[in-house]
Parts: sequence; C-alpha cells; structure tokens
Amino acid sequence: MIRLENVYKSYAPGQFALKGVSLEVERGEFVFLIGPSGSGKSTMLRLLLREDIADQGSVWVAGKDLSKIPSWKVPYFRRNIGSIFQDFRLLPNKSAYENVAFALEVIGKSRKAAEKQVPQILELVGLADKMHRLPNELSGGEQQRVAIARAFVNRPLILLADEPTGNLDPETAWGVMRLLERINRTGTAVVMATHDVGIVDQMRRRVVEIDSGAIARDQIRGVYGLGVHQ
Amino acid sequence: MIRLENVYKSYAPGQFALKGVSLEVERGEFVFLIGPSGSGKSTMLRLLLREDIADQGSVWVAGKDLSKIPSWKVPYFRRNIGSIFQDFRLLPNKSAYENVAFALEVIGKSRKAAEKQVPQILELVGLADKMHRLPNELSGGEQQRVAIARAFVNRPLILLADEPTGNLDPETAWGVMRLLERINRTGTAVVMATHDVGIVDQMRRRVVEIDSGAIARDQIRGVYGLGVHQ
Amino acid sequence: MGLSVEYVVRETAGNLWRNRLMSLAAMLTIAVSLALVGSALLLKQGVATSTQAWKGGVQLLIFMQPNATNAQSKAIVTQLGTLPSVQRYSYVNKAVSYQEFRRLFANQPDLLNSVSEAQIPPSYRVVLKNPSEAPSIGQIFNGQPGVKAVDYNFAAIQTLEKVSSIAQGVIIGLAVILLLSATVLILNVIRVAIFSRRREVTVMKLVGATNWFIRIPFMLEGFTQGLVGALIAGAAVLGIRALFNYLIQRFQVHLLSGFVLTSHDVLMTELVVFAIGVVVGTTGSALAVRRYLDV
Amino acid sequence: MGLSVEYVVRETAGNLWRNRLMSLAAMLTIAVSLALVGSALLLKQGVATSTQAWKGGVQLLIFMQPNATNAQSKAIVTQLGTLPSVQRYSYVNKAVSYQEFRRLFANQPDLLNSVSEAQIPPSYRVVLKNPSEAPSIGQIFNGQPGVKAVDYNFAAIQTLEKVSSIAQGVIIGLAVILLLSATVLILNVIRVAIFSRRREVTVMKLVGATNWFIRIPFMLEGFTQGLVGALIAGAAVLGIRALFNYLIQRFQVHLLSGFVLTSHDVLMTELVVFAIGVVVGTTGSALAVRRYLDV
Ligand SMILES: Nc1ncnc2c1ncn2[C@@H]1O[C@H](COP(=O)(O)OP(=O)(O)OP(=O)(O)O)[C@@H](O)[C@H]1O
Ligand SMILES: Nc1ncnc2c1ncn2[C@@H]1O[C@H](COP(=O)(O)OP(=O)(O)OP(=O)(O)O)[C@@H](O)[C@H]1O
Ligand SMILES: [Mg+2]
Ligand SMILES: [Mg+2]
Repeated sequence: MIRLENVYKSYAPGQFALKGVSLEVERGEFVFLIGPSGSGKSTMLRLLLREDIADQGSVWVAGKDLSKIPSWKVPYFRRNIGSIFQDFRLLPNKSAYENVAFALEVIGKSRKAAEKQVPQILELVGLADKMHRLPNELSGGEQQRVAIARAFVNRPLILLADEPTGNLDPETAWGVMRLLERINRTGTAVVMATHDVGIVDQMRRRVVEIDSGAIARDQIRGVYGLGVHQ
Repeated sequence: MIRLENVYKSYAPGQFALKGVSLEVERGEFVFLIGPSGSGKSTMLRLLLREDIADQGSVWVAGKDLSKIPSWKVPYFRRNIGSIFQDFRLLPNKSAYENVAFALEVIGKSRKAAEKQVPQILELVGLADKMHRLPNELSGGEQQRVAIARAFVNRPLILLADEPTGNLDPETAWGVMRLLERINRTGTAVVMATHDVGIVDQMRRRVVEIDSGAIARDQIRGVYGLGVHQ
Repeated sequence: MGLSVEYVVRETAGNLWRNRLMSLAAMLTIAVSLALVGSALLLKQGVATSTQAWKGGVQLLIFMQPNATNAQSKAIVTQLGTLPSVQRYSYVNKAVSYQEFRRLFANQPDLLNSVSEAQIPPSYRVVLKNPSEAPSIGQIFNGQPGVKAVDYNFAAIQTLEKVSSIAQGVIIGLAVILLLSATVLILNVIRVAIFSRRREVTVMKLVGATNWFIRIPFMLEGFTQGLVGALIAGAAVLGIRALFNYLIQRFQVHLLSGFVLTSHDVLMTELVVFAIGVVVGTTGSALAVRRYLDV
Repeated sequence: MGLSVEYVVRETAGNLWRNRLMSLAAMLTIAVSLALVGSALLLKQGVATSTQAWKGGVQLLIFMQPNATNAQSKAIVTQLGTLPSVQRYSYVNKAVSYQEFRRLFANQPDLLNSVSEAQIPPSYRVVLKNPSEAPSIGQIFNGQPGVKAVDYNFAAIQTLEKVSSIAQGVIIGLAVILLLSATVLILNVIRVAIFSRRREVTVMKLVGATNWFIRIPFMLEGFTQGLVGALIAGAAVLGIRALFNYLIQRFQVHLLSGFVLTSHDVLMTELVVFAIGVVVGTTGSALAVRRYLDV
C-alpha cells in the first residue's frame, strides 16, 4: 500500500528533514508516527500525499511511484487518499452536509450521488442529526468527524492524519480515535502522526518513531516511549 | 490580579460561551484552565486580554475594570499582560532576536533599550546561542520559547497561555512548562488553558475546570480528572 | 474533469459579487481605456478621410465648371505652366473627382444623391513653391472663365491634421497606461479572490480537484471583467460616433465637412476594442492564477 | 505613542515596495485621471479667454483706425443706427480695447511690447438680428473711411466654444470615472498590504501597539500613492501647457490666437490636481483601514 525506500528530503541545502527513511505499510494497517517536534512527521505525510517530491529514494503509494506521476494526474491520485489535519480545514460558511458534498462536487460527482452518499457517511461518523449545522455550531470533536467524513466519503484505500487530536480535549480525542479505528477495520490503512502519549499507549498499534528525519524505532503494538514524563 | 464576577458571554443569541463565571486569581498564582473542546477556555482568555468584552458581569485585570477602559487605552493595558498561543505567532521573516525586538519597537522603546533587554531575555529562555536564527530554523519548542521571551520581555504581571504545548511533543512541552514555572516563580501570575493530561497531573497546581461555559471545579493542587482514559 | 457549467457560472458570479467594488473599478478602468482607444481610432480614420485630398503638399485647388470648355481648361493649364510660383500641378478628371466626392461626403447622403457624376467639376491640384503665396495665386484664378471656385484655405486643414495626430498620440499614450493599470487591477482583483478563497482552494486540492477545475472560475472572472469593460467601451464608441456626426451636422464647419466615419471604420474599431478587452482580462487573471494560486 | 519617523518611513516604503506593481498601477491611474482633470481645466480657462470678446452674441467687430476722426466715427454710428438688421451695438474705447488686447495676446510678449495703447484701435461690437447676415453687413463697413478692419468670422468661434465645452464634459466624465477607479484601486492596494501583513498586525496588537501606530503606515502608503500620482499629473499639466503654446505659435491659427493660459491659471490647475490626488489617496487608504484592518 505504502512503500518508502531510502527517502531523503530537505527544505534548505544541507538540512535534511528526512534522511534515509525506509518504511512499508500494508493494506489495512494502523500506524502511529511519533517523534519530537521537527523530526519530519509532517514532511513524510506531505510526501505520501504528493504535496512534495522526495529529493532521493522512491515513494510508492497505492501502487504508484509518486516521482513518476505527472503533475496533472496528481489530483486523480489524491482521490485514493483521505487526509485529516489538526485544524480540521472545514469551510466555515458551509454546513456539515455541504462540506462533505463539496468534496464530491469538486471531483465531478453529480448532485444526486452526493444526496445519496453524504447522509450515509455522516450517519457513519455519528452526525446524522447535526447535518445542517455550520462548523462553529459544532464542537471540536464534531468538526473533526465532519473532516473524517469528508476524507472517507470516497472510501479511500489510505487515510493520512496529521495530529488529528491535537486540538481536542482527551475525551473528545478518544471519540475521534474510536472512529478512526472503525474506519481502519473496514480495510483502510491509517497513518497518524501524533504527540498524544495516552492515545498511543492505550491503542497499542504499530508505532514508528522518527528522530531527526530517520526512523528510530518500528514496533508492532508499541507504546509512546519511556522517560517522557519529566 | 484577576477577578471575574458572574461573567456571561455569547457569540450567537441564546448560545452562551460563558455563563456566570466567577473566578479570582492572585498575584503570582499558577492556574490551569481545563475543560472539553468548546467549553469556553479561549473565550475566557480573550476576555482577560480585552479582545472581547463580557456581555454581563465584570472583569478586573491588573486593577482595571475592562468594561470601563476606553478602546484607545486598550493597547496600554495590554502591555501589562503577556500572551502565548499554540501556534507561536512569530513573524517568519524575522530572527528570534528581531521577533522579540519588534515587540519592544512597536510600543515605542528605543533601539538601544532593545539591544540591552533582548539578549537578556533570550538568555533567560535559553536561546542566547540561537538568537539570529529564523523561526523555521528552530524547533517547535524553541519557537515557543521565543514567543515566551516576547511575551515576557516587558515583565508583565500576568501571562496568559492558550494551549502553549498543543503543537509540541511531550519532551519539548516539558521544556516549555519548566520555563513557565520559572517565570511564575518571579511573581508573574500564569493562566494556562490546556488539554494535556500528563502536564496537569504532574504539575499539581491549581486547576479550574470549565464545562459548557461554567466553572465545574476549582481545586488547589488538582489533577486533570478521572475516567478520561477510555 | 467534471467541470459543470452550473458550477463554473455559480463560482464566477460568486467571486464577482464578493469583490463587486473592485470588479466594478476594473471594468470601468478597462471601459475608459478602451473608449480612449476607440476615440483615437475613430479620430484617426475620420481625419484621414477628411484630409486625403490635401495630401502631398497641395496648397491650392482650382475647381472648373462641370461644363467648362476645352479652351477654358487650356487657358488655365497654360497659366499654371508659366507662373513661376507653381512647383507642380495635376489634373483630376470628373470620374476621380466624383469618387472623391462620394467619400468626402459619405455622411451627407442627401447631398450625395442629389449630385450626379456629370455635375461634378474636374479640378486642378496645385503645389506651390511657397505656401504663403496661396492667397495671391488663388486671386489670379478666381473668376476666370470656366473656373467655378478656388480653395486655398489649407493652413487650417494642416493644423487640424497636426492637432489630430498629436491628439491621437496623447490619447493612445493615456490608453496604454490605463490598459496596463487595468491589467494590474484585474490581476489584483483575481489575487484578492484567490486570497479570500484560499481555504476552499486548500480543501479542493486535498480532496483531489483537478488544477483546471480550481483555476477556471478565477480565469473566467478576469475574462468577464475584460468583456464587460469592452461592452461598455463598445457602447461608448457608438456614442462618440453619434457625437461626431452631431457636431458635423450642427455646425457644418468647413474643416470637419470631410470628416466621415463609415460603418466599416466603426466595426473595425469595435472589434479592436473587444479584442483588447478580452486580452487584458484574460492576461490579468492568468498572471494572478500563475503567481498566486498554488496549484 | 512612540511613532518614530524612521519606523513609519521604513514600513511605508516596505509596503510600497512589496506591492510595487499594484502601487505603480494605482499611481499611474491617478496620474492619468488627474492629467485629464488638468487638461479639462486648462482647456476651459483657455477657451474662456479666447472667446471672451465674443460673448453676448456679438457677430461683428468693426475696428477703427487708431487715428480715426470724430466725423468718421459719427458716420459709422449713424449707419449702425439706421441699418434694420442691427439689433444693438456698443463702442469700446482705446483703454478698454488695450486691456483686452493685453489679455488676448498675453502669450505673445513680443507683440504686446511692440504695441502701445495709442496704437490700439477703438472698436464697435455689433449684435445682428440674423447672424447669417454678418458677411453682407460686414461688406458695408469694410473699407469705409476710418475703418481699419471688419471681423465677422465668429461661426468658427462658436463651434470652438461648443466643441470645447463638450470636450470638457467628456474629459471630466472620464476623469471622474478614473478617479473612482483609482480610489478603489488604492483601497485595494492597502487591503492587500493589510492582508499580507496580518501576522505582523496580530503580533502588534498582542504586544500592545496603539491603533494609530498600526494604522499610520497603511494610511501613509495610500497618501504617498496619491501624491506621486499627483506629481506625475502636475508634470503632465506643464507639458500640456507647453503643447498648447507650441500649437498656437507653430500654426498661428486665428481661432486659437486668443487662447491664453496665464501662470495664474496653471497654478490653480496644479493646486486642484494636487488636492484631488491627496484626497483620493487618503480616502482610499482610510476606507481600507476602516474595513479591513481590525484595530
Ligand atoms: N515549508 C518548509 N520550509 C522550510 N523548512 C521546513 C518546512 N516545513 C518543515 N520544515 C522543516 O523540516 C523539518 C521537519 O518538519 P516537520 O514539519 O516535518 O516536523 P514534524 O515532525 O511534523 O514536527 P511537529 O511535531 O512540530 O509537527 C523541521 O526542521 C522544519 O523546520
Ligand atoms: N468567534 C466566534 N464566533 C462564534 N462562536 C464562537 C467564536 N469563538 C468561539 N465560539 C463558540 O464559543 C464556544 C466556546 O469556544 P472557545 O473557543 O472558548 O472554547 P475552548 O474551550 O477554547 O475550546 P478548545 O479546547 O477547542 O480550544 C464554542 O461553542 C465556540 O463554537
Ligand atoms: Mg507536524
Ligand atoms: Mg481554545
């Protein structure tokens, strides 16, 4: 599903955000990406979304070598991937329904298709009754659910999440995690960058730790790490 | 130092972000503000910074009734208060030194005064050697230190922090917390909104919990709360 | 790529409405600059017609009676040949004169229809060594047998020509400056539109919208502004033409009597105005999309 | 409030430079519109001078010899009194004529200095019942004892006046549209400046910068754009004046000979141009600061 081979990426000459990362993620896996601030987690997710191209090494996602797809094909590639972020990225002047429908509209789905799919997916994330609220009439957790619904409405093979619970209180964060787990169980691979010790420690999923742009640890059913609390 | 008396605040008719909050914070106290997403923590901090005015009730900060100071005096009032945020709010094209100096310049301090004070304060936050780096050449924790330096350079009586560690990994977050603790020990009152269970639980300071705009708990040497981990 | 017409129209109209003040300013600037371009073109064409007869330094026109005899013509030719002040002269026969007459008086159809080719006098065009002698030489021929009229009032014509060409230069100069401003203005309207919709753009990219899907509403916005500006300017050009005609008929000034704007001239002017408007609109938005839209 | 000159200059210059393309467009639009305003004013003033003599429907001017005798004058007066076509007439003595002469030929100092008051002829101004009779009535007086010259070529003058007033209207109309565009343009330049500096503004508010400290660099940016636009237009006005003078001297057209622009006229025009420029610049930026700067 995802394969990185000896990937290097630098934003400024000589300073590598990623140096020699190799990683493989299978269909349906759930991976936590952890590591200190600036270690390269977001950079890695950006490469997987083809927002940037690796300087060296190859990145394969959903069967495609990302350095080889021409830029006009990138949008079509992205339709196979869902992505969610710490700041939700919802459109503030559109309701929950409209936010999800917008994602379908811009990839050319008909209004009728949207009328069928959107309520379904909002039902799935547990927001059937709040479909017509604007984002600022929803709690943070509910907003993130809308974002997840939008990312998942095309049933992507892969879901990338960059600190999706960073802005949420622990209880709300757990709600989001349970939803991601459920989505994962449908066969979608989930790669999630996070700082949340509690979540990583309790979920006991595969943990990949990055430090200074290199993989420091890759553990099945891992925990956040030791010696963190002071 | 800070006194809220029966404060109400709503953004939309009928929906109160704060309803009937009363709270007192003494000189030199350290207060954690916790509560679920959307409970009103940021709203409270906005009122304390006079970015907004309470609908009802009175807010006293640094000896002033905030509903009574004319808007042209607000900037002078703010000079008594330092504030830091989750997203650092640094100017990306200015070095650490220049970011702090900028804060002095805009309140009319001379360049010479800046040349004296800025290195001192950067020394205090432990960035003396990285003074001339741009924000994106600094780690998240270091950027937050620059923001703290900027907030503290005028030796304010009060420091308001809205999820200052929200974007940081646990280790880096602890570095920031230690710095805030040190600043607090100089006599500056610190009010910090956070979701970080680990930090609240370990620091054992006063905890004020807000729920749906009302104070649900006010505990000296408190913890985040129970039943949170699932 | 699934770019439905409804979507594009809705987005473009939405953008225009959101920045209506700016859009209006852009359209008006384009309209004014294109109206200036149009005026300059009309002026150029009109003056070209009205001064055509006097090209080549002709300072004296001797009109014969339509029924002048050969002997009378011969007498004139002899005189022209012997006068030392005459540098050269040419004879214009009835047919050519009639053609010229039709062109010169194209905007006075009543007159055109009332005069047949037979009634048109042949004429001599005279180039003098010293233009200031025109009046005295004119007097010699005035009233001679077979001569109908002598016209030597060309200083004014030349002034008209010169003033008109300076005016054209100034007008075109102003128009070019304004067109550049208009391009930048449109560039900026689109830039603001892009800015104020950057959240939408981020989300679109996130969910896999194609680049053209994102770009086209912005491009079309600039195109529309250029087009609307051109439409206003097109109407203005018609207005200017009407104004010219009014002035000519109202005052019947000798200098302007030959000032003719044919439908062909007006059509060409309109086409130029439209083309420039559309080019300016599209260029401005294309630049903005290139520079500020990160897709 | 600690607003140091250095800070303000640095910020303003920085903003202008960052948006130099837009700033340039704004300045040029202002310059063009103000140059149009200036031209219209100059045209108005010039034509007003040149047609002053012919106000009130005067269709015929009879100039006497400077040394005409009383008897000669009397003969003219008698004739004017008896001719049925004459509606009314007035006598203009040497002193008044001389004043008028000085004004009419103010831009030809050589001529002015070579003629003394004594040499200036007195004249009669005649209003006819039917303007078309001017040539025939003129013929009656032409060549009479004591009469120096008769001038009845006023149809052209009236055309000039009419054309000029229409031209003024059109020019001012265009200028007003452009000035509105320029205001919006400046509004938008400042809006973009505010947008692109919203991080700085957030930080400034955070650390307690006063509202005016934040606003003034933006206001000054608009002010500067208006001023620079006005400076360019001011230079253009001088250029236009020179062009008028050149045309008058080069072609010595009868119609334009009375077209005079005094230094006073030019000064007033420049002042108007500057005032409008500054007002437009300041208004545009004030609106932007009000609407888009959240302080
Ligand atoms: N757009 C950019 N331009 C220049 N440098 C960048 C850019 N984005 C990231 N970097 C640098 O690349 C490195 C890795 O950054 P990245 O955002 O991937 O870290 P991260 O692990 O996501 O950190 P965080 O936990 O703070 O989100 C950092 O040193 C950062 O300064
Ligand atoms: N600018 C605004 N306009 C309208 N409603 C707002 C605005 N800011 C906050 N709210 C609403 O006020 C309530 C309290 O929001 P606030 O940001 O204070 O919560 P919070 O405790 O800081 O949440 P979080 O933990 O997510 O930061 C929420 O219901 C929110 O939707
Ligand atoms: Mg990151
Ligand atoms: Mg908050």
